[in-house]
Amino acid sequence: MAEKTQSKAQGAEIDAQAARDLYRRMRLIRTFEDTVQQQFQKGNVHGTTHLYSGQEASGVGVCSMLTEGDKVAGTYRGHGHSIALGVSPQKLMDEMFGRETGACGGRAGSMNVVDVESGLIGCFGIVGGSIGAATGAALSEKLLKTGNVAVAFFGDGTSNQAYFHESLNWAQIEKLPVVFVCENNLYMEFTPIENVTAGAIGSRPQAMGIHYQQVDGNDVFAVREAAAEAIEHARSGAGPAFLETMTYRFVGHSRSDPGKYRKPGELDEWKQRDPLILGRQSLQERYGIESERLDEIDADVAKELQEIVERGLAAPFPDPANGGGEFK
Amino acid sequence: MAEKTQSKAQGAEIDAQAARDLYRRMRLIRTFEDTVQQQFQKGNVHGTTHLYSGQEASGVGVCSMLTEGDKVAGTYRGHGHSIALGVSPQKLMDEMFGRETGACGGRAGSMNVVDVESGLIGCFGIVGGSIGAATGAALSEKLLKTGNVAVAFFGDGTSNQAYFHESLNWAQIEKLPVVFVCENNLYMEFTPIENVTAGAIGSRPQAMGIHYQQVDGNDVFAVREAAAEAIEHARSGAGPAFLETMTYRFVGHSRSDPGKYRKPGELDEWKQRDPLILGRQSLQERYGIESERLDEIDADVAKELQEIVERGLAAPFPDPANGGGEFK
Amino acid sequence: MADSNGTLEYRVAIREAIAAEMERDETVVFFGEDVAIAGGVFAVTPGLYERFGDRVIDTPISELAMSAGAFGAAVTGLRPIFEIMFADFLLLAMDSLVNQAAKYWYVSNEQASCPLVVRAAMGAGGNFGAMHSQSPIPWLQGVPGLKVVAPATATDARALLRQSIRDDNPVAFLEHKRLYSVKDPVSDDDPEVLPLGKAAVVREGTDVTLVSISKGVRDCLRAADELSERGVNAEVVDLRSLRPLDTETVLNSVAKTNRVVIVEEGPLIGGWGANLMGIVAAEGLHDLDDAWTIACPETPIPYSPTLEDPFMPDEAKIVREVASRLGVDAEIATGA
Amino acid sequence: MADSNGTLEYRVAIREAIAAEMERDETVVFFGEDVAIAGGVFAVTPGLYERFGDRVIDTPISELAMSAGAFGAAVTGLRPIFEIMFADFLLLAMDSLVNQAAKYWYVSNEQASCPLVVRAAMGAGGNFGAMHSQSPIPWLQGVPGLKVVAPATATDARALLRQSIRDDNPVAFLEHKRLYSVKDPVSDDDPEVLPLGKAAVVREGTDVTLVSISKGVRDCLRAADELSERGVNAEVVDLRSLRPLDTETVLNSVAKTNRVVIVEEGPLIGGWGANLMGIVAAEGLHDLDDAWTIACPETPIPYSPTLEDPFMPDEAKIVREVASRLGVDAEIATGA
Ligand SMILES: Cc1ncc(C[n+]2csc(CCOP(=O)(O)OP(=O)(O)O)c2C)c(N)n1
Ligand SMILES: Cc1ncc(C[n+]2csc(CCOP(=O)(O)OP(=O)(O)O)c2C)c(N)n1
Ligand SMILES: [Mg+2]
Ligand SMILES: [Mg+2]
Repeated sequence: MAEKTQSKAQGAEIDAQAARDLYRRMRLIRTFEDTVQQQFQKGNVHGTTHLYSGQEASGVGVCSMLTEGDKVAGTYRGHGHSIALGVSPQKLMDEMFGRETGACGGRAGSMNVVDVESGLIGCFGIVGGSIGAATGAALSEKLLKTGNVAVAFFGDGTSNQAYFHESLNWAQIEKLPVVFVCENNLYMEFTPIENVTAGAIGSRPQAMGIHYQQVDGNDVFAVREAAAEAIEHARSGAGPAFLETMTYRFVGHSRSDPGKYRKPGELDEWKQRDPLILGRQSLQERYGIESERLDEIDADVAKELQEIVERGLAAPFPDPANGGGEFK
Repeated sequence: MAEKTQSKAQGAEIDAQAARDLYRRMRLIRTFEDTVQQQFQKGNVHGTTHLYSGQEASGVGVCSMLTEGDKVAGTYRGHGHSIALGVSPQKLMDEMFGRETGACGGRAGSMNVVDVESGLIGCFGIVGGSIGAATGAALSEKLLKTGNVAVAFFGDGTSNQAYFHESLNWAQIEKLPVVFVCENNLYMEFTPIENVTAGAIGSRPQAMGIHYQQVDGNDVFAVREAAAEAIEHARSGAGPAFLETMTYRFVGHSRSDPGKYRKPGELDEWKQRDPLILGRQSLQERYGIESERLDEIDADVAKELQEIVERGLAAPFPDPANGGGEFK
Repeated sequence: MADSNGTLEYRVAIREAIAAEMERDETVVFFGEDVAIAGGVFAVTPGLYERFGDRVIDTPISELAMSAGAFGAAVTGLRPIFEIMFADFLLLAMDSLVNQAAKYWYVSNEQASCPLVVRAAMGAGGNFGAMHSQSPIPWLQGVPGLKVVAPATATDARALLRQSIRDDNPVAFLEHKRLYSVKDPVSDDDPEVLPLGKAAVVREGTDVTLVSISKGVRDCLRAADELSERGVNAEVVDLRSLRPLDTETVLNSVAKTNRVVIVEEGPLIGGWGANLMGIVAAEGLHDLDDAWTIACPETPIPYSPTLEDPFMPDEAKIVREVASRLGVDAEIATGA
Repeated sequence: MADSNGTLEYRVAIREAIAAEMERDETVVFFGEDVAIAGGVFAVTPGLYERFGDRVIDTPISELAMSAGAFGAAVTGLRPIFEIMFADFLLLAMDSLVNQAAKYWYVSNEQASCPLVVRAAMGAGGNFGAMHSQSPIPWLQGVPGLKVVAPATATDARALLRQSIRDDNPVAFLEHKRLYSVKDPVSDDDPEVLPLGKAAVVREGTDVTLVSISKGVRDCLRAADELSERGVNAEVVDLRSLRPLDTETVLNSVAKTNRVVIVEEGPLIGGWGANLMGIVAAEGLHDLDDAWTIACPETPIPYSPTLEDPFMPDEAKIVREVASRLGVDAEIATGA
C-alpha cells in the first residue's frame, strides 16, 4: 500500500513515477479482466463474472487517494475495486480459479471477495450491500476515532434500492466518514438507467444535504482530484461525500450479455475515451512520458498476468475436509 | 360514500352542508379516539393503539376529495384514515373490541384494519407498508384504466425507510396515479424528526421530479385545496403527487408514552391550532354557521359514540372454530 | 410447445405457462428486473413483452417495492407475477411477502384475496457462490398463507405455474437454476394445471421411500435407478410443494416401505427435510424401521467446484447412504 | 441486580447484560429506534445512553441500514448490538443478516469475524395482531452462521446475552414480549455467562420429555407441575438456542423417558419443533414410544382475545394432550 500512503501526504498532485503507477494499475485491471474472460472460456473460472473493463479510472483514481487503514466495499464488479486498492492480483486470480491460495481460499469466488489486509471489507454480490457495509465501517472509524474513511463503490442502478436511501440518510445524520462512489456506467444491466430512475442520481444525495460531485470517470486525474476533495470532506468529520463517476462498461454486464441495448455508436464513442487512452495522453502531456515507456508497462503487465495464470493453475484446490465443518 | 362523490363534482369548493359534514367527520374521529382511549383503560380494547387526535384535518381533507373506486392505504395510526374514508365507526369500534361484527371479524385489531367496500385496502402496522401497497394499487388503476387513484398515508419518520424510496421512484417512472400523503407531526415516535432525517422531507420527492406540495395539515380547507391539486395531478396520468401535511399529535404515540420529548409549550401552541377549533372558525367565517349549530354536531357525535360502544360491547366475540383452520 | 424431439425445456415451460395465463386472463401482469425487453437473465421470458406490451414491465432494482407493488396490485384487481432474479434476493422482499401478502386473506376476515406469484431462481451447483446459490425454502416455509411450490420437471413446471397464477393467494414459485436447460418429454395427456399441495409418487418401490422436491427429485430418481441394480427397490415421492405439505402421500408410502430418506438441498437444522421427518415420525412412528435426512453441511455455500460438489446432496451420496444403511455393498452401489 | 425480593426482572436482566458488556469492552455499542433517549418502547434500555453517551444511538426507521451498519461496524472493530423493535420487522433487515453477517466468517475464509447481536421482541399473547406477534425463528433457523438464542428466564437472559455479545459471530437474541415483566430469583452462584448451544434439563422426570424454548419452557414447567399431580412425571428441556441446536441433551432425555413432546409457538409446517423432532426421530427412532409436536394453527396470528388465546400452545393444551395420550384422565388433568 505504498502508493496510497504516499498520495495522502501529497494530495492529488503527484510525480511522474506515481503517475506511471496509476497507469500501470489501470492496465493491470484491464489485462486482468481480459485474462479472466479468456480463462472463463477455457473453463478455469466458474460461475459468472462481471468485468470492470472501461471503468478502471474510477476505482484507481479513488483508491489512489486512500491511506492506510481506510476501508473499501466493492461490488460483484469488484476485481477492479480490489486491484485498485492493492489486493494481490495473484490471490484474486487464484480465487477465480477456485484455489486454496485464493484471497478467500476458493470459498468466495468472483462476486464476494474479502481481503482484510488491504482494507477490502468485501465485494458485495447483492446490489446495495456495499453501501450499507461501508456506512457501518464508517461508524467504526468515527466511534473508534481512527481518522480513517470508508468507501462504498456501487452502480447507477443501485440508486433505486433500499440500502442506498436508508444508508445515505443515516450516514448524513451521524456525520459518518464515508465516501459513496456511484459508478454511473449508464446501464442497470441491460436497461438504460434513465428508464428506471426518476430524476438525476445526484439530486438524491443533494436532497439530504450530502456533499456531492460529479466527475469524468474515465479521466483518472480528474477522478483523483475529485476524490481528494470527497475524502477530505469525509475525513474532516463534516459527514459523508458522494462522488458520481461518469463512465462506461466496454464488455457485457456479466458473462452472458447480448449487448443489444447499447445505443448505436455509443460503445465506439466511449472507446475513444478509454481510460487507458486518456491516461496515456495525460502522462505524455503532463509528464512528458513517451509512448514507448507506456508500451513497456503494458508488456510488463501482460507478462505478469501470464505468470499469474501459470501459478494459479498450478495451485492446489481446497480440500473440503478443511473448514466447512461446524460453524465457529 | 356520498360525500366523496359529491366533492369530486365540485372541486374543492363546497356548500355549507358539505362543510358541516367535514367538521362532523373530524369531530367523529376525535370522539372516536377519545372513546378508544377510555375503552382501552376499561380493558375493552386490547394490545395497543395509536391515536389520530390532532391530525384529523389531514385525513378528512384528503379523503373528502376522493371519489368512488379510489383506494386508500392507512397506517397503524389508521382510525382517522378509516373514518375519513367512510369506514363505519361501528365496525371499527367492534374491531377494537375484538368482536365478530368488527371490520375484520376481530382478526385484525387496531393496526391492520381492511375495509374493501370503502376502498380501504388496509392499514399497515409496519411502517412504509402503506406506501408500497398504494403504489401497487395505483398500478392496478393504471393498467385496468379505471381512472381511479390510490392514496398512501404515512408519517414523517417513514421517509427514512426502504419502502418510501423504492416506491416513490417506481411510481414516478411508471407515472402511477398515486398520492403520497406524508403526515408530518414532527416526531418519529419519541424522536424529533430532524434528529433522524437528513434535509427536508419535501426535497426527496422533488429530487425525483415528483409533484410536491406542503400544506397546513390542521386546516381542513387548506388540505382539501391542496389535495384537489395533488389528486388531479395523479388522476390525469401525469404521475404521482406528494403532499406533506404539517400537523401535530395531541396524545401519546401509542398507549404508553411519557411525552417527555415534547418541547416546552409546543403542545399548547398546537392545541390553539386544533383542527376542530380552526374548523369551527372557518365554518363561521366562510359559511356563517353559528357556534351553537356546531355544538349540536358535537353532542350528536358524542351520542353516536355512546351508542356505538353499547352495541359494540353487546356484540358477540368470534368463535375460533370459524375460519382459522386450513388456509385457503 | 414440444420441440422436434417431443420434449419441452424447463425455461420454455415457464414461459409458456405465463403466456397462456396472460392470454387467458387480462388481469395477469408480469414484472421484474430486465424481464421485458431483455427477456430475463436466464432467458426464461423472451417474447412476452413483444406479445403482451405494457403488461410486461422492466423494473428498477427495488425488490421491496416490487413485492409491495405486487401485493397492492393483487388486492385491487390484478394478478401479478413478479420475478426475483436470484432467490437469495427474496430476503429484500420478505416484509411485504410475509407481513402483507401472506396475511391478507386471513386478517381481512376473508374480505379479499391476494393472488400473486413470485418466481425466483434458486439453488446451488453452478459455482455462483454463497449469495447466489441458496434455497430460500427454510425462510419461506414457516409462513402460513404463503404457498411454496418447486417443480422438478418441465411439464410439472408448466402445469404448476398455471395453477399458481390462478390461485387466489400468494405463491412462491421456485425454479432451480440447474433445471432451466433440462428437457422432459411432453404428451397430449399432460394436464393443463396440477393442484397445489398434491405430492406425486414418481417411482414405485417397496424397500425405501426417497422424498425430495425440485432438482432433488431428479437426483433421487437417478439414485433409485442405480439402487435397483443393487437389488434395492426405492419408491420416489416428489412433494411438488412444501406448503401446502402433502404428508399423507409420504405416510402412505412409508407405511409400505417402512424406511424413509428425505433429501434436501439446504441445511439440516431449520430445513424442510427434518421438519417433514418430524411430522412423519409423529404420525407414522410405528411404521418406521429407519429414517434419515440427507442435507448439506451447516455452512454457507462455497464457490470452488472442489468444495461445492461434495457440498451437494447428489445422486452418489444418496446411493452411498441408502446402500450402506440397507446393508448393500456401497462400493458397488456407487458405480465404482 | 436483584430487587428487594431477591428477584430479577427479565427486562432489567437484558439491560444489565448490555451495561456489563459495554463496561467490560469499549468496542461494544448499541443502537436502535428510540433506544437511547427514550430507553426503548419496552422500557428495556433506560439509563444506558446517560451512562455510555455516544455509544448508545437512536436511529431512523431504517431496519436494513441498521442491520448492514451493524455488519460493517462488526467487521471493522466494533461489537454492535442493535434492536429491531418487534421481531416481525426483522424481515426488513434479513438481507444483511443472512447474506452479509452470517456468511462473512466462512466466505472470507475465516479472515475476519462478524461479532454482532440483533435483539428483537417476539411472540404472541398480547393482542398485538398478526404483524406484531410473530416468532421469527422459522425464518432464521435455517441460516448457517447465524446463532439463534431465546432465553426463558431473567437469569438465563442475562448470562446468554453477555455470551452472545462476546461471541465472535452474529447472534439473533430473541426476547418474548410476555417475559419482559417476569421476575426470577437470583443467587450469588448465577454464572456470568452461559455457553450458546447448550440446552438445560430444567426439570427431571421419567415419563415424558417436554421440550421448548423461551416462554414455552415456562408453560412446560407449569404443565409438568400439573401433570405431576396426575401421576405423570415429566422432564422439561430448555433448548436455550436453536442454532447451535443441542440435540444430544434431548436425545439423552428421550432415551430415559421414551416419549417426547415439542412445544412451539409458531406453525408446525416449517417450524423448528417438527424440525427438531425429525432430527431426534432419525437418531433416536428406536427409543421412541410416542412423539408429537404442539404448535399453532397454520394461520396468521389473530387479534381478538377469543381467537388468540386458543391459538397459543399454552399450559392447558400441553396438560390436556399429554394426559390424554398417556391415558391419564384429561379432565382432571386440566384442573377443571
Ligand atoms: C438486490 C439485487 N438485485 C438484483 C441483482 C442482480 N444484478 C446484479 S448487477 C445488477 C445491475 C446493477 O446495475 P448498476 O448498479 O448500474 O451496476 P453495474 O452493474 O452497471 O456496475 C443487477 C440487477 C443483485 N445482484 N442484487
Ligand atoms: C418497519 C417498522 N419499524 C418500526 C416500527 C415501530 N414504529 C411504529 S410507529 C413508529 C414511528 C413512525 O413515525 P412516523 O412515520 O413519523 O409516524 P407517526 O407515528 O408520527 O404518525 C415506529 C418506529 C414499525 N411499525 N415498523
Ligand atoms: Mg450501471
Ligand atoms: Mg411522525
